[in-house]
Amino acid sequence: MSLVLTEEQEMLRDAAHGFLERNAPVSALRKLRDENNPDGFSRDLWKEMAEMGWAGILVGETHGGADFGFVGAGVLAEEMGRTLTASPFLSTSILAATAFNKVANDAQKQENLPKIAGGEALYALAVDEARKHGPAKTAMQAEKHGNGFKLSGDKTFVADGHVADKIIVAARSAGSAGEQDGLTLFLVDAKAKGVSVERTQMVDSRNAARIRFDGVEATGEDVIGEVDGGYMALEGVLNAGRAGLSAEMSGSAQQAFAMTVTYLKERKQFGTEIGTFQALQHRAAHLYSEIELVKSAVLKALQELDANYGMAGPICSLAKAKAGEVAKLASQEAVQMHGGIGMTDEYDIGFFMKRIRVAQEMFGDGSFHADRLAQMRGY
Amino acid sequence: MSLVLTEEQEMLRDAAHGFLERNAPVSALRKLRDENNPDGFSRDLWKEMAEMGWAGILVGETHGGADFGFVGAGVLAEEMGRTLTASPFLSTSILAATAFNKVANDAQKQENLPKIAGGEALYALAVDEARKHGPAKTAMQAEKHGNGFKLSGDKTFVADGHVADKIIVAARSAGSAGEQDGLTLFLVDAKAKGVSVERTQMVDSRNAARIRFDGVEATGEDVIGEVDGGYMALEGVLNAGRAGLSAEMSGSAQQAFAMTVTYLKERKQFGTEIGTFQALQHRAAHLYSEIELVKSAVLKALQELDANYGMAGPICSLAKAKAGEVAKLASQEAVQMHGGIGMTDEYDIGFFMKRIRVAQEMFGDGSFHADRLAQMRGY
Amino acid sequence: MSELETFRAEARQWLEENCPEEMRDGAAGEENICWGGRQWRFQSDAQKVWLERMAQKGWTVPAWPKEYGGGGLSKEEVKVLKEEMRKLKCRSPLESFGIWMLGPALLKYGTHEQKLHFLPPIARGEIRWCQGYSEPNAGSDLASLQCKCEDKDDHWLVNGQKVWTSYADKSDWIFVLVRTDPKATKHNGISFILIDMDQKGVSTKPIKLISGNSPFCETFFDDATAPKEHAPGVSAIVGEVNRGWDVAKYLLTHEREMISGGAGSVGNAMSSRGMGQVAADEVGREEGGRLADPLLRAKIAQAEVDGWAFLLTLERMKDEAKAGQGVGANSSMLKYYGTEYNKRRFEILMDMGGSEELEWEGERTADGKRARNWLRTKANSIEGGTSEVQLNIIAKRILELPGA
Amino acid sequence: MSELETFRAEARQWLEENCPEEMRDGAAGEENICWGGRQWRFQSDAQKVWLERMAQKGWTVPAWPKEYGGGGLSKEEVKVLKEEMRKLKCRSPLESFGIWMLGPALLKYGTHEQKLHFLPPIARGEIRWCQGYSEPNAGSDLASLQCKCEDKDDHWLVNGQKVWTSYADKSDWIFVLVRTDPKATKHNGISFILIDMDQKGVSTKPIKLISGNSPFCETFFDDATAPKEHAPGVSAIVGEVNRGWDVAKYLLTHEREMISGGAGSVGNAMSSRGMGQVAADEVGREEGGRLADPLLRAKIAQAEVDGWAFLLTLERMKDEAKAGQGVGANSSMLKYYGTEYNKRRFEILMDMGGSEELEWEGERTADGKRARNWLRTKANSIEGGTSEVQLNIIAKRILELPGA
Repeated sequence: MSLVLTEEQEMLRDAAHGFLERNAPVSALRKLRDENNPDGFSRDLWKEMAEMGWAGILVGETHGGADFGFVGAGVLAEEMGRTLTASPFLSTSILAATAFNKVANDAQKQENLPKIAGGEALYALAVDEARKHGPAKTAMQAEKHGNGFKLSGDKTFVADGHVADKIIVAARSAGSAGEQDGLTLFLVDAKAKGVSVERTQMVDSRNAARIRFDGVEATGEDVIGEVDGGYMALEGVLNAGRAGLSAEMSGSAQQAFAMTVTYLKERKQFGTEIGTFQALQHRAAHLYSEIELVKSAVLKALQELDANYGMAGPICSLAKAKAGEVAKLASQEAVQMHGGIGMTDEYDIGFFMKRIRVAQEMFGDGSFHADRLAQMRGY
Repeated sequence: MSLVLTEEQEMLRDAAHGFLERNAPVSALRKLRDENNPDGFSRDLWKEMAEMGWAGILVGETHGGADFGFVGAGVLAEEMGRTLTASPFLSTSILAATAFNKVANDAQKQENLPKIAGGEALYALAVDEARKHGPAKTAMQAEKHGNGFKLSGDKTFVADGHVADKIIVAARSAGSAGEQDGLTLFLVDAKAKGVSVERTQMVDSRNAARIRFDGVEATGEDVIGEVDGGYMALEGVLNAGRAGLSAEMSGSAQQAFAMTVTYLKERKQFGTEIGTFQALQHRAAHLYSEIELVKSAVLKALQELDANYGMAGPICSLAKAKAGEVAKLASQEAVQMHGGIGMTDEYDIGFFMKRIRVAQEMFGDGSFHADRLAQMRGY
Repeated sequence: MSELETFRAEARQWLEENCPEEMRDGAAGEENICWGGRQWRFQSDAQKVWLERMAQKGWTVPAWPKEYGGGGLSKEEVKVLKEEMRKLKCRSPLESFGIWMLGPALLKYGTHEQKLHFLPPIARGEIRWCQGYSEPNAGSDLASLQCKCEDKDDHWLVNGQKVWTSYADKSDWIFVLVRTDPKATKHNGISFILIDMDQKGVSTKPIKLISGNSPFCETFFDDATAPKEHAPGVSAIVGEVNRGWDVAKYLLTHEREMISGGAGSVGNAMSSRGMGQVAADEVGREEGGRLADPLLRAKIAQAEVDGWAFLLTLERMKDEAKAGQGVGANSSMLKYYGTEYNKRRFEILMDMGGSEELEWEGERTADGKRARNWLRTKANSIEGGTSEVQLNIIAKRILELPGA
Repeated sequence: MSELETFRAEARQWLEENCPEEMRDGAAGEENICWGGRQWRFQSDAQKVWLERMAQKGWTVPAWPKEYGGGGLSKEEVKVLKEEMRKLKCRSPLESFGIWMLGPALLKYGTHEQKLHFLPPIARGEIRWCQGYSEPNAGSDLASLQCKCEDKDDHWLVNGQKVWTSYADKSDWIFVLVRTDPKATKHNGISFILIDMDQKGVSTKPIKLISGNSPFCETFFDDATAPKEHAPGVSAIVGEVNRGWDVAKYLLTHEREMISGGAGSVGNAMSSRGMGQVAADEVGREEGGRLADPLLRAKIAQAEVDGWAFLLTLERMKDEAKAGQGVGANSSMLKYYGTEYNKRRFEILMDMGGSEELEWEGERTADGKRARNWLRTKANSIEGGTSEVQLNIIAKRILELPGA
């Protein structure tokens, strides 16, 4: 497949670009933060996104979605990365949609996919239990209980967990922490008895949650996919999330870099634009090159998810590792090259540094994914 | 102890500097290479060095040495690093002298130290058996045989092994490869039955050897230190060698850098000295900083060997790791900043790149020593 | 030496007798500093008593001459005093920009009258000073500053803006770099002037950083004035008019040395419990004891090599200075390397902290303490001269590269 | 498509019938290349036959027009021909700087007479060309070249020196950048001239590199001459006199694209057996299968991330070019990143090789093959425009930074 966007995908990108610049620029995130908005995003905006087909970007047409595939979802994520738009897009439209598309049974699809496409329900994926990502480390118990299960354990870093109507949660129905076998995915109502949700306000002014499951009851119908065999299913969903986050970081890195290049052309010191200083030029040119590499890896990962979903693990790891490291570099260079003003809250560049830090941590940082690649490649 | 040279040490440095520039500049190494000198160094020069007290720099006065300690030895090594002087200094005057000083019994001291100081005999240390350093990996057998031992196995990367009169060799008298316990150090005559030496000409135009021991007989009197308990003794000797190599690399890095800075001031392109280009200025300034760090680490390691010989492991690893990485950077930047001319054999800079590559590999490269530090620091 | 040992014994006895118990907890956090000044509210009676007693003794500024409120101690005596204070865990009685910056500037460039007038109130913690250097359009290129200062016969009239004035909102007086000759070349029309902030023409506004609230302010001069003489014979200008750049340069070097010489944060990194052990606590270990995250482990090991070597370099350069060796401009190298290293260290601390340290509010992380510190380190390589400026200085002064 | 498929079938049949068995081993090493020229000695009859047959068909330069000795094939047909040759493992019949560099230059800037005169002997492998660009004092700043070329009415008189002239000692003719107007501004006094090396005034001397012998030479012009016309109507100058810089720039971009587009070495790095597996073979594994050297493993993993992403970028940029998108100056980015990456890759290969790959002579290492390759990579970021020049180009042409 050619590593360029199709005409359709380009149109989607251009439309998203214009819409987000008008309706969800960085100042919108700043406003949500400053007013301490309890949702952390604008529900009105989300409705508009749903109307434009974004909420259901991965949902098939039979379920009311736009069916644009992962490349389409990535195009949107990248544009949201440019404007640091806060929305439940990652958790609901990428993670949950992928889980239902790829793992769920027909009844679950029928029930949930239209709600996603319509922007009617919000979802969250609860995986991590410790500070560093690692699905196999899952310890949360899914104890057999009659025909069903009782779920007990604590989840952390659940993106949009504080607003989710339903939570897809990975729990251990067999085996012990550290093993891949024995995981099962459940769909749990956020209002179910025994579920307690604590909103955590993150560095990037986005929100996540710590969620406690205290003997929450689940039936067989709440299981997504196979009992005990959820690891690979979960990995697939996570790969989609990793590619989505990579696309978002690519957008954020590009935007932070563009702001920096503009600043280099405008800011004068020692009687000349600082962009004339060769040391800064070379650093900018190097960063440009790195960002080009990110764009390639991200596009390939998204295409691979569309074309060979089950085989996309390595390339998604590649994209996540590369995008995370380069986006960090882009935000660091941005602050340094802006000098003092880049350190002020009043200026936007800090928001990029913060969001990139969180996004690169979510679902595995650069070290995690480079290590994973090394394992996959047998060394 | 103050991290500066004493007046005595400074005088030694200045004297060595002048002597080596006159008598053993890089052109001398080039000549040895071009005439394919069978020794790979000048025996006349070595005699002169011995007369000046350099061969016995670590040997006590009672055995006819100069007794300048490790800082003094490092000062000489650093100066030899500047001029890339080929000599048996590392193998005989640092490694063997340290082994006899710190590990040997009185009879062995009496026998060997005066020969070292007088430049009358050459020694080599044979440790590694595989491409990467690792004393505990020693597999060479020292089989008990009557009252003595029979030594069998292959050693590689034995610096100056092709000219050594005697070889200090680490062999396994107990345990198995990978274990620290069970090593014993032997002093073997290079002409002993069963010893075969193959000269290996290295990248840096210096020499080493592969040595095969085929049932070589050794008596209890040939054992240096304790039977089966040679690991820590060996580590001490290696630490001295590591510090010496670090000092040498520090000198090489400083010289390569000095040549580069001179070139930056002279070479004109685009109508101006290339040293006016800020990108090169910043890279040079960064490299300057790194080299300053190397100098500190190296001096501290040498001082620590003098003051707390048994505790010097971590700081010697630090010095070796830092000096190796920075010296590599210095040689790389030197070639790149010299451009085409730096790639020619006619110009000297390539000799620095080659010697640094070999020196940083010997007795553990940057990865080996950083990993070792991490282990020592408990993570 | 015996004289010094006598001093040590006396100092120790005096400290034991005079330092209140509450001031002997060794607390050195930002929140425990006594800054003094007109707006100052003492945390406790003990803090007040401790300041008064030390000021009386001249030991808030032990190295300053006695006539200016100091202790008149020699370098060695100051060192001994500091050692004894450390042993008893005495808090510092007073810190301020007056002590760190203005004092040294006045001692070097001020007249006797200026010293007599300004130094004692600093030593007693009565007047708190802040520094007015940077401007929105004069950052790394400080000498391009535009804050206007006009000669109005009996007074100076000041108009303009300063940024990054630390604690300006809590200070009484400000020392400011102003342009007194707009026609002179860049470096030759600048003066160093002392201004009372208690006037209508001076206002301040705190700056919020990406890490949160900060001591930094913007300071606005809107027809602010300073009399030609603050008291008879006490000029408002330090040094000569239009020669303020000399004073500024002196203080910039002084500041760089303070920053590079302190480097406490690097020291902490390499203390007995290093990053690796902290990481092992936070991230866990593999069987065999290695850190559970192999690539993070590699990063830490490489950083520790550099951090240790840097610490040794601080030590070596101190020793060289003592031995009368070394290069002055090396303070630029230390500033550059130390701040860049500190940024790298905090990137690693954030890596090992993972999602736990990404929470911005709430008790669990003490409102995102590590994250805020991480973000704050990003300013290290900007404030006090950017890394780029330090590299320029190394290229020019040490390597003597052309056109640098 | 059907027409193209017909061509494919015909080409395949022709190749099967005409390519000698010995030329079907896919050998592509330096030592198997057929360079042609007056001094050329064919390795075998098969090599000679294969060149003659392909030249006859115009397929040594399949894209060139038939009247100039080419095959007159379309882009698509050339691609098909290459594919079929690859399938049959046919060796390339002929390589040369005439094909790579002078041909494209003449096709773009030459007159019909020049093309008719010079191109067919290149296509037939009769004349071997080399390139005279760099001079000792004109490296990155190529346009500052000084090789003097004077107008002597019926001929040109050339004096000066060139360096890095690959295979000059084995070539028959040389295309040279010379200064025809010393008074004009730097870029405006340069001409692109064709010189027969078979004369007293031209001599060559091979350059030994840090990696050992090399194809590079120094080439000296000592009252060398070229007639105004090599044959009636065939000017010795390509393009206009004093406008040679246009030709040079065109060829430099062409060269950069060849270097960045090829990047075969990066491709090898990311092939199925990557650095990690090679390292595991050489260094060994821990229990559990991980590489026995944890910090080396981290280095490799990080490099593989970059290497893979770079490969994908090569792919993307090719696809963008096909789609009519993309930025021309990106060839500078690819040249910069690819050569820097290749250097890094060889540093790692040397790391994993350890002492075994540090032997310079002897059979064991094939005379230090890996070490020599490692040293040779250091030139990658110098030849064809240094990394610094590529970064300048990115800053100027893509980022449009001022004064770049």
